[in-house]
Amino acid sequence: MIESFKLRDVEFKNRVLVASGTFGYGDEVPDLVDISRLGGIMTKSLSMKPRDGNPNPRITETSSGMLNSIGLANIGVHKFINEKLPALRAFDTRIIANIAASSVEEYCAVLELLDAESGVHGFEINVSCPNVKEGGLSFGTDPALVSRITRELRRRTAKPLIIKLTPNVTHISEFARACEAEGADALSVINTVIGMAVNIHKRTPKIATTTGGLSGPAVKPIALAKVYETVNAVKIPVIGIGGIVTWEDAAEFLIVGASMVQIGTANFINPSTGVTVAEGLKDFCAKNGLSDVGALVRTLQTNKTISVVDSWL
Amino acid sequence: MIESFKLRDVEFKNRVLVASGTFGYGDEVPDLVDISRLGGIMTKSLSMKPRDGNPNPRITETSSGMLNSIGLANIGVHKFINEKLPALRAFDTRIIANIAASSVEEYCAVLELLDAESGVHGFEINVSCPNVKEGGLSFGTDPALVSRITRELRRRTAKPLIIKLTPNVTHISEFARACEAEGADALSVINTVIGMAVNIHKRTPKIATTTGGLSGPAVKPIALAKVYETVNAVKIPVIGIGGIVTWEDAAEFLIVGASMVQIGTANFINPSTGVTVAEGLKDFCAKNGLSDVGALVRTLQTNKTISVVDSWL
Amino acid sequence: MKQELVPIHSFQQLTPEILELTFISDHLAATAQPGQFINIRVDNSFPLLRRPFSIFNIEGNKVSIIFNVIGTGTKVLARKRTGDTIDVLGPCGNHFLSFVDDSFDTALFIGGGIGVAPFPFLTSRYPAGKKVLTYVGGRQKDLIVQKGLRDPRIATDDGSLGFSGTVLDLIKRDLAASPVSRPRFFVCGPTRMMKAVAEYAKEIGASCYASLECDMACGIGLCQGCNIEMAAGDKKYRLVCKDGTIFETQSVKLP
Amino acid sequence: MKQELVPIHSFQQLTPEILELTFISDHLAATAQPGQFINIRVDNSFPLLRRPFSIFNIEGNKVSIIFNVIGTGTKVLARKRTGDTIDVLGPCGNHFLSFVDDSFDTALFIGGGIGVAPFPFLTSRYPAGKKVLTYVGGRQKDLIVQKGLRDPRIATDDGSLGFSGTVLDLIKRDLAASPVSRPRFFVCGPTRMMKAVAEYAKEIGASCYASLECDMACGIGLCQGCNIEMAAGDKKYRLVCKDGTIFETQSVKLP
Ligand SMILES: Cc1cc2nc3c(=O)[nH]c(=O)nc-3n(C[C@H](O)[C@H](O)[C@H](O)COP(=O)(O)OP(=O)(O)OC[C@H]3O[C@@H](n4cnc5c(N)ncnc54)[C@H](O)[C@@H]3O)c2cc1C
Ligand SMILES: Cc1cc2nc3c(=O)[nH]c(=O)nc-3n(C[C@H](O)[C@H](O)[C@H](O)COP(=O)(O)OP(=O)(O)OC[C@H]3O[C@@H](n4cnc5c(N)ncnc54)[C@H](O)[C@@H]3O)c2cc1C
Ligand SMILES: Cc1cc2nc3c(=O)[nH]c(=O)nc-3n(C[C@H](O)[C@H](O)[C@H](O)COP(=O)(O)O)c2cc1C
Ligand SMILES: Cc1cc2nc3c(=O)[nH]c(=O)nc-3n(C[C@H](O)[C@H](O)[C@H](O)COP(=O)(O)O)c2cc1C
Ligand code: FES
Ligand code: FES
Repeated sequence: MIESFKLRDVEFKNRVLVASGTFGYGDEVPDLVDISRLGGIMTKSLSMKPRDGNPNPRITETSSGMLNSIGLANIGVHKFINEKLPALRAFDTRIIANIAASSVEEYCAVLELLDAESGVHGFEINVSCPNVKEGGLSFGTDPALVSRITRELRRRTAKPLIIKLTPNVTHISEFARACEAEGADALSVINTVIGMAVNIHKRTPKIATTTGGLSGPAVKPIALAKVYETVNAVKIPVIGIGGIVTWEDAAEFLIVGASMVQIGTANFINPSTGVTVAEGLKDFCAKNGLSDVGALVRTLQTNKTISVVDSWL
Repeated sequence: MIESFKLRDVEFKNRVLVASGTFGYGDEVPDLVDISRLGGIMTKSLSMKPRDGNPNPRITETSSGMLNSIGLANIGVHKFINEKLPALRAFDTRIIANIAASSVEEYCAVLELLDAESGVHGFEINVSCPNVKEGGLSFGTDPALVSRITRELRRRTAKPLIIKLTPNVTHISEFARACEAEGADALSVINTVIGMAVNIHKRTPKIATTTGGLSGPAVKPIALAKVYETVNAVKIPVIGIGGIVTWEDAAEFLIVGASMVQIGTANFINPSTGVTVAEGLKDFCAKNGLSDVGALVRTLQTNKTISVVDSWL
Repeated sequence: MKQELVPIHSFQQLTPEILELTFISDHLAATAQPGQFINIRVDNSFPLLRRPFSIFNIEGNKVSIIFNVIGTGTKVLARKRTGDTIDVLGPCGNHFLSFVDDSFDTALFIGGGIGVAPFPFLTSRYPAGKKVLTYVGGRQKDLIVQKGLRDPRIATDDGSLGFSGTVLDLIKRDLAASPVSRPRFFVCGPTRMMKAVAEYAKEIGASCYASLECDMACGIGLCQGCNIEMAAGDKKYRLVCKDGTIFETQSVKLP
Repeated sequence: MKQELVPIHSFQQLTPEILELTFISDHLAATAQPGQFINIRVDNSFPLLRRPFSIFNIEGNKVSIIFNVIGTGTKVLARKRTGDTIDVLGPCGNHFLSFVDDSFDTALFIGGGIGVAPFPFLTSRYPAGKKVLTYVGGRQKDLIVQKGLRDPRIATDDGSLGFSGTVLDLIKRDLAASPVSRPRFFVCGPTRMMKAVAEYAKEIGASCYASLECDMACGIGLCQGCNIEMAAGDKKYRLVCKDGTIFETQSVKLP
């Protein structure tokens, strides 16, 4: 059974990765998870300087989901390189550094520092960050900025460059095409969906920042629709993320057209979800006479006789 | 206890309505629900001609939600006026006609027909419909079109005109402002969120139209965030919709700033949800020493010390 | 139609796979007809939607359904205990007796797997004078329910009980051996089986009524989610939950 | 730390409000320390996140927790049966014994309501030589658990059991009547109560360690969701699940 997938010259041993911000830097859970059975680890988003993150409360549970506003708390790229990377190099999996920043320059500077390091196999760029120079609006909702970030980063690395798109836009395909045009190697779809919850007794938001990011099974249908829109817009591989808990969930994403998947929130429930999802996909393919998990990718059969105009919701 | 709310000169006896497409034309459930205890009924979306709707399967359950692509199946405005409205006139509640159309002209024509009828107390305009002249893209994702629809309809009616916004846009506030500027009396927030689900054994979408509209508790956090964005952008009342099952859910929307709420998917589970939610809100206010349910509206206390820039997700 | 919280009276394991759940409802006992279904909220918050179940039988004010545990809803249901209450909405849908008239002589009740569910209740209410042949098919014997049926003839795919083969093969064999006069087929089961039976009925010039299944959000005509395409007529679609679940098979396009 | 499916051994109703659930785990029996918690997935799909529970006691390989039914998770848990398995991850967090040293003489164990949970286990493992006073407070007597505690002194807000008033009022009275030498407070309960105890400890120059509670998504340091603000030092926040749950109360800003 072939499970692997290649981006540029980097081979992932299987198509199941763990999502940024849901697995620490990869060094928190070794005794609970056999990391060598994961396709790869997307690190917690790294910024140039350490970030304390947002005040508490930072998380709250919702129906089949959770809201978070961690505020990209992280130790900063220097400490990551010095204190975390040496241990990560020993892991038999791919380490993709996820980068968050508040200016295009910061994205570039963080990437340059990491690009020089062995053991960093590629980059995932979190564009769902406030653009400090422009009053805090998210980079990820402006196609021109996402274009520019991709262009600048592409010039600076020959390693796989993955742009992680936000679902909080009207047409994600527009952003996907912009990234493809500027040389991105792949797209991660989706980051969290903006959401909110209220404590009616205190009449306060349930998380300190009022709104936060919704993740978990509740968003899986949204994520699948965004992946579907994206794979129909670009030729570069798409990494599906959003609400994956079981291998069946992952199979949905592959069938829709994702080349790989990431496990986020489910790691909080079962840190070894990635391993069981990879196993499940392998078994499913074996049972269906497929010799490569990749044979599932983009095998969705849609009803071509239903036109857009007919398909009013 | 004051429960009522007024839009123009139309008084709703309480702040809990039932959402379009989830309560038929209002005449399906009288023996299960005491309709006189509802603030109002938003009818199934009406178009000029009858619509068969989409092929089956039209619905599927998801984690704490459901996807639908009914295709706005409806009997058409003429049959509604002739066959449904006479019975509805006898109901002791407000009937708001929800209108869907595939051109600005159709919106206007349907509204004109209904505006002449007694027993139609106001309009809710479903702009999440494909614009047939423009290749099927949704009206609701183009601010200029939403503006134009509002302007044209406003000229044609003195009854309450409510525009129902889609959440599938980057900045719902932009649409809210456009509607307010053109004289809309209120905004309904939200319609369903685009989503998708896959049958991995057949490798087909679980609903015939591939993508559909996600509703139910899964979308409540998204709806609350959209209502929050909207109430901070306009002065006209906002009607909160999305995932309301209990009175506590409804209270969240009021506290965030919605003036009324609508019950959608929950009607499928308990057709009398609207009645129990209205009762629950009343009791909650009584217990909290409030003499008007409206005293809950927009009482959210947010942490002003957290700026947008700090609140990175 | 009513929504009520009803107390569970008992559970009975009918086969290693299939459970009968009995609860108390005066309302259903007084109003329900064979072939109708009830819509159960198995739990307060999860899963979200109600689950429809055929009425298996009614004795006094004891109403029962049968099910096998196949997913989230039936799993929760199987974990209930005697004395717990469940939230039941019903009776829903049309019923078999409205299709029982003088235009036929012999009824064939044909149940496939869990699709046997409506037939015990139908058996108990069926006009005494009219002739009935009852057939039950299933993949294997653990999926065959006989309770409440009159002299059921059984077919299993693997031959573990009764005739070895499909229930339609068995019917064909029986009807070839001893033809019946003016038959009408009443069938409930997997779509493939219902389609095959419907085709055979058409071949031999018999009428056939099938109780259809599909995903339902409301079960009472509110959501328009349960449409079935009509074979002809002015209406393109009808609702399985309200216009059905029982349809004359030539009137619809079976999916 | 391990994730395991463990069989439920028994349920015991400790008060009309509070249930003790005992399960079998060799792993926890061998590794857990007083004050640590376990994170339970109460069911396969609903609610989504695990629920943290203090280890109430360990005897042999029998591990127990106590809880009252307040929401979705505890409701599901209360419906489990002996023999069912539950998915347990643990032990998590730091523990009380790491704060037991020569710098104090008398420990005051102070539990508020269900916050009494860690103290029986702590009682059973506490160094034999050291003096302990145990206090339990609650709104009313149905919320007072005494099992596994040594001579607990009890306060209820409504006076339905023991002293009438808050547990802190009782402590103040007792300490005024018979002062103890070099006390250290170990407290677990509602935030308001812990804050009051911490303030009092500060007043009388005693040290105070509180086991904090907050919403947790993972319980093992992965999500960064359970931050608590530090009163001073280079780190603005620490994680309740990993750096705690037990903190010296002057080191943190209690919420
Ligand atoms: C009118 C009507 C009457 C019904 N009567 C009965 C009855 O008497 N007894 C009974 O057991 N069931 C009956 N059903 C089906 C029942 O309502 C449930 O859909 C079914 O038991 C599954 O519910 P669940 O929540 O356990 O499974 P889900 O969690 O909803 O589904 C789990 C998996 O099972 C599969 N599945 C779901 N529903 C079906 C189905 N109907 N057939 C085959 N596979 C399915 C799906 O592929 C899904 O992946 C009836 C359905 C209808 C519409
Ligand atoms: C480290 C740690 C140890 C814990 N130990 C125990 C223990 O030993 N025994 C025990 O019973 N609980 C303990 N808890 C709390 C427990 O984990 C659950 O959060 C709590 O029982 C509610 O779960 P639920 O799903 O039933 O309620 P939910 O459905 O999550 O909540 C229902 C409602 O209850 C309220 N609520 C939720 N959690 C709390 C809370 N912690 N305090 C007060 N109100 C709340 C909320 O307002 C919510 O609206 C501990 C928590 C932590 C963090
Ligand atoms: C607590 C939490 C923290 C997260 N932190 C980050 C982050 O630092 N960088 C990032 O790109 N995405 C972050 N994400 C988003 C996830 O990587 C993922 O895109 C999202 O949660 C959807 O997947 P899921 O539904 O499987 O969780 C975070 C998500 C959660 C729940
Ligand atoms: C089955 C179904 C049909 C719907 N039909 C319509 C419709 O015809 N017109 C409309 O404006 N909204 C329609 N909606 C959207 C609802 O009115 C509501 O905005 C949405 O479902 C979110 O609310 P909820 O989560 O409470 O269901 C429909 C929703 C569902 C689930
Ligand atoms: S299931 Fe809702 S209309 Fe039939
Ligand atoms: S609960 Fe996840 S880090 Fe503490």
